[in-house]
Amino acid sequence: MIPGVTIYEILTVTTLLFFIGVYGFVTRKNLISILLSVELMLNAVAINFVAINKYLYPDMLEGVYFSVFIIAVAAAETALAISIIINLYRLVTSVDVNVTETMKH
Amino acid sequence: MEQIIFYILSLIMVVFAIASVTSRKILRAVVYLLFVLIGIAGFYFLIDYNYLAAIQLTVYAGGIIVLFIFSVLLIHHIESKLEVPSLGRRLLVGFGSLVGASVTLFTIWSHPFNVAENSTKATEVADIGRGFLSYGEGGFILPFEVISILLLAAMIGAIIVAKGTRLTQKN
Amino acid sequence: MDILSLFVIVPVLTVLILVFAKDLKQARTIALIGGLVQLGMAVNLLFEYFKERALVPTSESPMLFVKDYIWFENFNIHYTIGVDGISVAMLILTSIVVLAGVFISWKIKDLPKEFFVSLIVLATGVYGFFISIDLFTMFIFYEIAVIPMYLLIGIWGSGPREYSAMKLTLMLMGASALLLVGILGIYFNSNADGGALTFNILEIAKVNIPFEAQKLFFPLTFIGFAVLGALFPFHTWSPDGHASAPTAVSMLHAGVLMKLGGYGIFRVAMYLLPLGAIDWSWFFIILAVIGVVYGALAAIRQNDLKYINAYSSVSHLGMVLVALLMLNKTAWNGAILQSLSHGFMTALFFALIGMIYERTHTRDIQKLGGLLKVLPFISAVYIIGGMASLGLPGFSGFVAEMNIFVGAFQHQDLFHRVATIATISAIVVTAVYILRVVGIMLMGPIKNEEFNDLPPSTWFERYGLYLLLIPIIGMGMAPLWLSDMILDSLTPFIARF
Amino acid sequence: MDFTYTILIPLIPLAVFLILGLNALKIKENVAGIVGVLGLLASTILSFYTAFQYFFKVGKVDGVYQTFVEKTTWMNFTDTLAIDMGVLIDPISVMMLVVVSTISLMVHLYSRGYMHGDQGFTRFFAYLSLFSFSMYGLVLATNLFQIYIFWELVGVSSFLLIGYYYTKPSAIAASKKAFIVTRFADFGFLVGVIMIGFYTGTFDFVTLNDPIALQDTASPIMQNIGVTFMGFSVITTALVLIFVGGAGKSAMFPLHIWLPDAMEGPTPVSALIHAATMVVAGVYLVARLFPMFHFIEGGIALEVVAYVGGFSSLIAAVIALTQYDIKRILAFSTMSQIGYMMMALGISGYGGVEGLGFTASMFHLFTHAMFKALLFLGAGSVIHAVHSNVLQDMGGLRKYMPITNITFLIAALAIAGVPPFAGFFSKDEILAAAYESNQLLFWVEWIVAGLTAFYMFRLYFGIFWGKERVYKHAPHESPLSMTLPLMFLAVVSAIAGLVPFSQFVSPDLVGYTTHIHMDIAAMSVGIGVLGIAIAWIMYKKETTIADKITSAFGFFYKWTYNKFYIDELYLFITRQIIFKRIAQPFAWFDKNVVDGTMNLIGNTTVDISKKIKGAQSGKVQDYAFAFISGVVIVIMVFIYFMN
Repeated sequence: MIPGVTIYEILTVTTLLFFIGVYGFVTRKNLISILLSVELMLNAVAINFVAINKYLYPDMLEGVYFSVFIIAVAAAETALAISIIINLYRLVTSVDVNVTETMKH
Repeated sequence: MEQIIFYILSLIMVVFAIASVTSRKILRAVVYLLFVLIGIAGFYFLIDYNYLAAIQLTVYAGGIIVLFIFSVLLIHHIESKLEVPSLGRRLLVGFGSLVGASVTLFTIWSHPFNVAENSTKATEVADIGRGFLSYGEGGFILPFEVISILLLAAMIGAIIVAKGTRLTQKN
Repeated sequence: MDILSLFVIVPVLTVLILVFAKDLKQARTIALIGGLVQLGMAVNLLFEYFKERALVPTSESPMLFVKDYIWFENFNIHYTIGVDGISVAMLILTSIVVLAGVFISWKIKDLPKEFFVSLIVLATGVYGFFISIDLFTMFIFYEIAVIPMYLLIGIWGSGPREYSAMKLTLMLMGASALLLVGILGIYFNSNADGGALTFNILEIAKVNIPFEAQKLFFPLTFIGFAVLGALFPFHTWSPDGHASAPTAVSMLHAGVLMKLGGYGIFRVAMYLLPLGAIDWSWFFIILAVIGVVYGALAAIRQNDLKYINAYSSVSHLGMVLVALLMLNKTAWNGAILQSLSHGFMTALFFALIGMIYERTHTRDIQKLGGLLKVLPFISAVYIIGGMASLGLPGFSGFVAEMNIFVGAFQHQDLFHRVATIATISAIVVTAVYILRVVGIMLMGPIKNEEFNDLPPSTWFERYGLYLLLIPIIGMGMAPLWLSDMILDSLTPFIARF
Repeated sequence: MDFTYTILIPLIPLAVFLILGLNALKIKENVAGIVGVLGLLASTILSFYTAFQYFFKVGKVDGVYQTFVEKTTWMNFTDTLAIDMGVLIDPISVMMLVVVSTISLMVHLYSRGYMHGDQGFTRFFAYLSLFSFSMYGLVLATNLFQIYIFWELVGVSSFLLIGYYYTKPSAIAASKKAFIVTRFADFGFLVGVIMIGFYTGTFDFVTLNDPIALQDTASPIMQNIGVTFMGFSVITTALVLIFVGGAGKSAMFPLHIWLPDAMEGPTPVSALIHAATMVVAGVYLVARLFPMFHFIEGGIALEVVAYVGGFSSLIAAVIALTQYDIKRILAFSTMSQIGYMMMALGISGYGGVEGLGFTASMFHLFTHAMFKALLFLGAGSVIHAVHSNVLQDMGGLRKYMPITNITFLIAALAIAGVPPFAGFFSKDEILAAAYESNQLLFWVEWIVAGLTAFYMFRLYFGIFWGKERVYKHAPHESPLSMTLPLMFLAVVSAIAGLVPFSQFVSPDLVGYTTHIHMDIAAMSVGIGVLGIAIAWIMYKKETTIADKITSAFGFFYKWTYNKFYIDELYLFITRQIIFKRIAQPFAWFDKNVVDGTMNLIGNTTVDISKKIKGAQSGKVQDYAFAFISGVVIVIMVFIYFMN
């Protein structure tokens, strides 16, 4: 619990972060940038877990556990995503989502 | 004191987040994201979860960002600029995000949170470790193990995918 | 093994063996043997039916050879099969047309194995449909019959085949959606008198489904089947579909598949929802009579042989629908005879059109002429078919149409009278378009020098034609046994009205 | 007496038809001819044997001719209504058997010569056999439906024979016209038959024609006599409709247009079908149902028959005056003579001498069949020699074709009503009957008799006398196979009038004696001779009188020459109205409106799906945005509306 800071303020910050992530996710065309935005969103959510755990249920640690899981999953996901991106780049020499649409066919 | 630090951190996070999603150079975007992630780690420190802050720093700031930078370096010329989406799209999505944010904020602010006052219980790393490894009631041993397998699988998968064609061709 | 299930098993076995066929020769031989076995079974069934019927009168058991296997217990879905005189007649029709179709496709060029497989899968669906007593099983067989059509037209067709195949499939699928709603409606009302929900037609026939439900579900079921029976204005798939389809498929489609419509209407919509039928008959009579006159008139102005035949089918099948809606035994008898007769005739026509097209590479009657001189056999059969189609005595069409007219005339009110007279007037128009084709295409001078040395008909083509001609003439010459068999089977139906 | 064997009379030609028809391409000409002739000979012998048995041995019991019926059920409509097939033996059916057999046999014999060397010889004989089969079946029919069945079969054999020269466009058109016009008439017939079946509960002739039941309103067949349609009893309506069918086949105005065109067929066919047998089927049909026509509502339907017959005979005779195609002249003459028969039936009463009209009609049918067949066969012989149908190409042929000349003259005298030839007796009876019951019709027919004599002799003089033309090949007499039937028929035409017909054929089956009505005979012979005399003056030598008269009557001549433009009227109705204004729009409507609607539904679906497909871009970002927007919207809904 941070003295002088209410949960509202924390959640406001995380909400802003989350929607900045959304904005980036939708507007960006580059796959790596999209992945960056996803990371932003994931972190915003992780903070939420932690903050709510601390402010509402300080005696428990579930929020922390989930944050750890999120971080772990994010790490795995990023590693895999980047390997895919690199492989894709080899194939089509581009990481633009519009170009990679050819995969649909 | 903590209040001021929080505000500074918040400001840094939001500003660099915006910079990260709008920057036209990918490497800068990654660096801006690094700042955001460090800000989050600071936030964890503030909130007195030191362990989490440490993980945040090592895994995110240390691992993931490095991965990003490597891949960016592999794929892009450092000076190459990202394509900017059309103004209409940016406005539309920006407006949408703004509406979404305001709706969420409105919901948050109008919700009476039942804040538990006066809890001073310090969090120890040992507690977290015990929680992860407990197989009693409320224990997280199963998800913990699943995550470890997931990480392993992701690792192998990443190697295979990245090595790609040659491995699969042999089969 | 019961003799009815064989009608599903034999085609399935044929398909399984066909999968191993290597080339056209093997494929067609297997298909031919399969077709012959089916024809044999159908004829055998006829005799068995007569034998069994002599012991068990219709009043005791409307269906014979009934077998019942539980299929999906939770919804009380059974695989229930059985036949009465109507289904026996339909089975014979199917087996003959399938065999004739195999003969006509004797020299199919592309993908022969796949072609015969699709053809026989279609036949399986039709056989299954005619023997089912369970609504759900019936519906499944219906779908089995309709789906291969898309492939058959889409792959082996000619002209704008994809458009036609798509149109046909979409319209029939749309219809089966309506039909499914209708069938489910019947199902969920089948416990109206207490008891369990059931799909069994014979069980449902004992239940008094409330009038409101009948009124609601009759049109759904009726239209669902009538689209297949080319009810105006849902007939438009038929000219395009037939024009694009390969010969054997047109034969099977017009000859057999379209009969599913009339049969389904009779067996499901009218038998299970009699009050709905009475309530709605005026409306559908109007549509059907329009179809009769309109199909005939539209046929006058067509130049493509297949279009002429397709519109003529609209007209003839319109008569089936009119007759069904007249709600008396004579007209129903006529409707069923007309279904059979039209099945044979239209299959014959499509076979002939296929042969003519194969030789001259055109179906435009304005470009053809004097074929009687160069293709005497085919032309003579065409004339005979034409005479049968315009209801000449001595052929099946006459027998059927007379029953329809006499039956339709039993109603004394002005509405039915006008409908009847309009329907009868179609025979004049039919004569006009048949003679137009005969006059332009078969008679007259030869319009194209190349036609002088067209190859004559081959033995398998002749077998196919004979196979179809025999029942047409047989029915026309000695209709008594057939019409009595059908009349007898109609008693449970008339008891519902 | 068992007349079951008469079933063989139609079945033998059917067998011949099957044999020849199935092997039309294999059987040689002379074999086909012999098989055909022998088959028909067998039928003819059986017919004559039947006639002998019936009229002289077993037919008459207590002075009344009995009706013998042998039948079997062919198809059941309802529990009470069924179609039977069988044979019905009574005076008129036996009389018709004789007529059909005689003419058909003669035509078969004649055709062997006439069609010699034709490519489709076997086919021709197959068709002839088919026709004989159908005609016998029609004659022997036991009920209305059976007669309808064979009616149609006769129609189709007529169609096949008219279109025999199937590469000739005019023959195709004529065959189509004949079939469709008679089919249209049969539509009326069929409705009439169904009405009779529905309202009386039977199709059976014996039941329907029972005079006692017809006069008793309580009898089952009269149960619906009270049901009316447009002021008439439904049964009267039905009878009129049946007469429409008969009028179609017998070429009564206004359904006569097919008959002149039907002359496109080979001449023996014209003689057999379009002169002697099939075209009188309408007369036979009315005669078959005569008791019904007579008793139902006092014979209103019969009056229709009388006036239609009378008018047809007049109009046909007038048209025949101006035609040049010799077969068409004979065709119009046929129409005119059938009009006579119809008229005679129409004015006839029922019992005893009252039934003179009926007897006369049947008598005229009999004699007319003989001399008209002779005329056609003679015309065929001429055409065979000259290779033309047109009167202008002929003249002076008497020197080249003596037998044809004499036989033709006998037939012409017979049709003109000159005693003692057959036509005189039958025509005299008709006129006498008309005189008794309807003066107007009598005078009409009297004038027609004069016109007939005139145009027949215009034809005769035109062919055999008049100016001699230049022929490419010198005309020669036809071979014996053709002249033999001519001579036989000439003999019959000369003496057939002496048969005491009223003894055998009368509506009430009793029989009575007639005598020649001297006053009427004098009048009819007078006008006949006058007609012949005028023709003699105008056409025996080449004169210009005809041309002068023609120009004097300019407008009227043009109308009659063009057959009063009735063909053009029909053409206008079918081409312009039915084809162009009805069928064409229907086809258009189907292609564009009905199909268009269906396509519109399809295309709209496709368009919508394309638009939706645009949204379904495969871009995860767009999905995510949509998803998040959706979530936001759902939350908003929850916030603002759920609370």
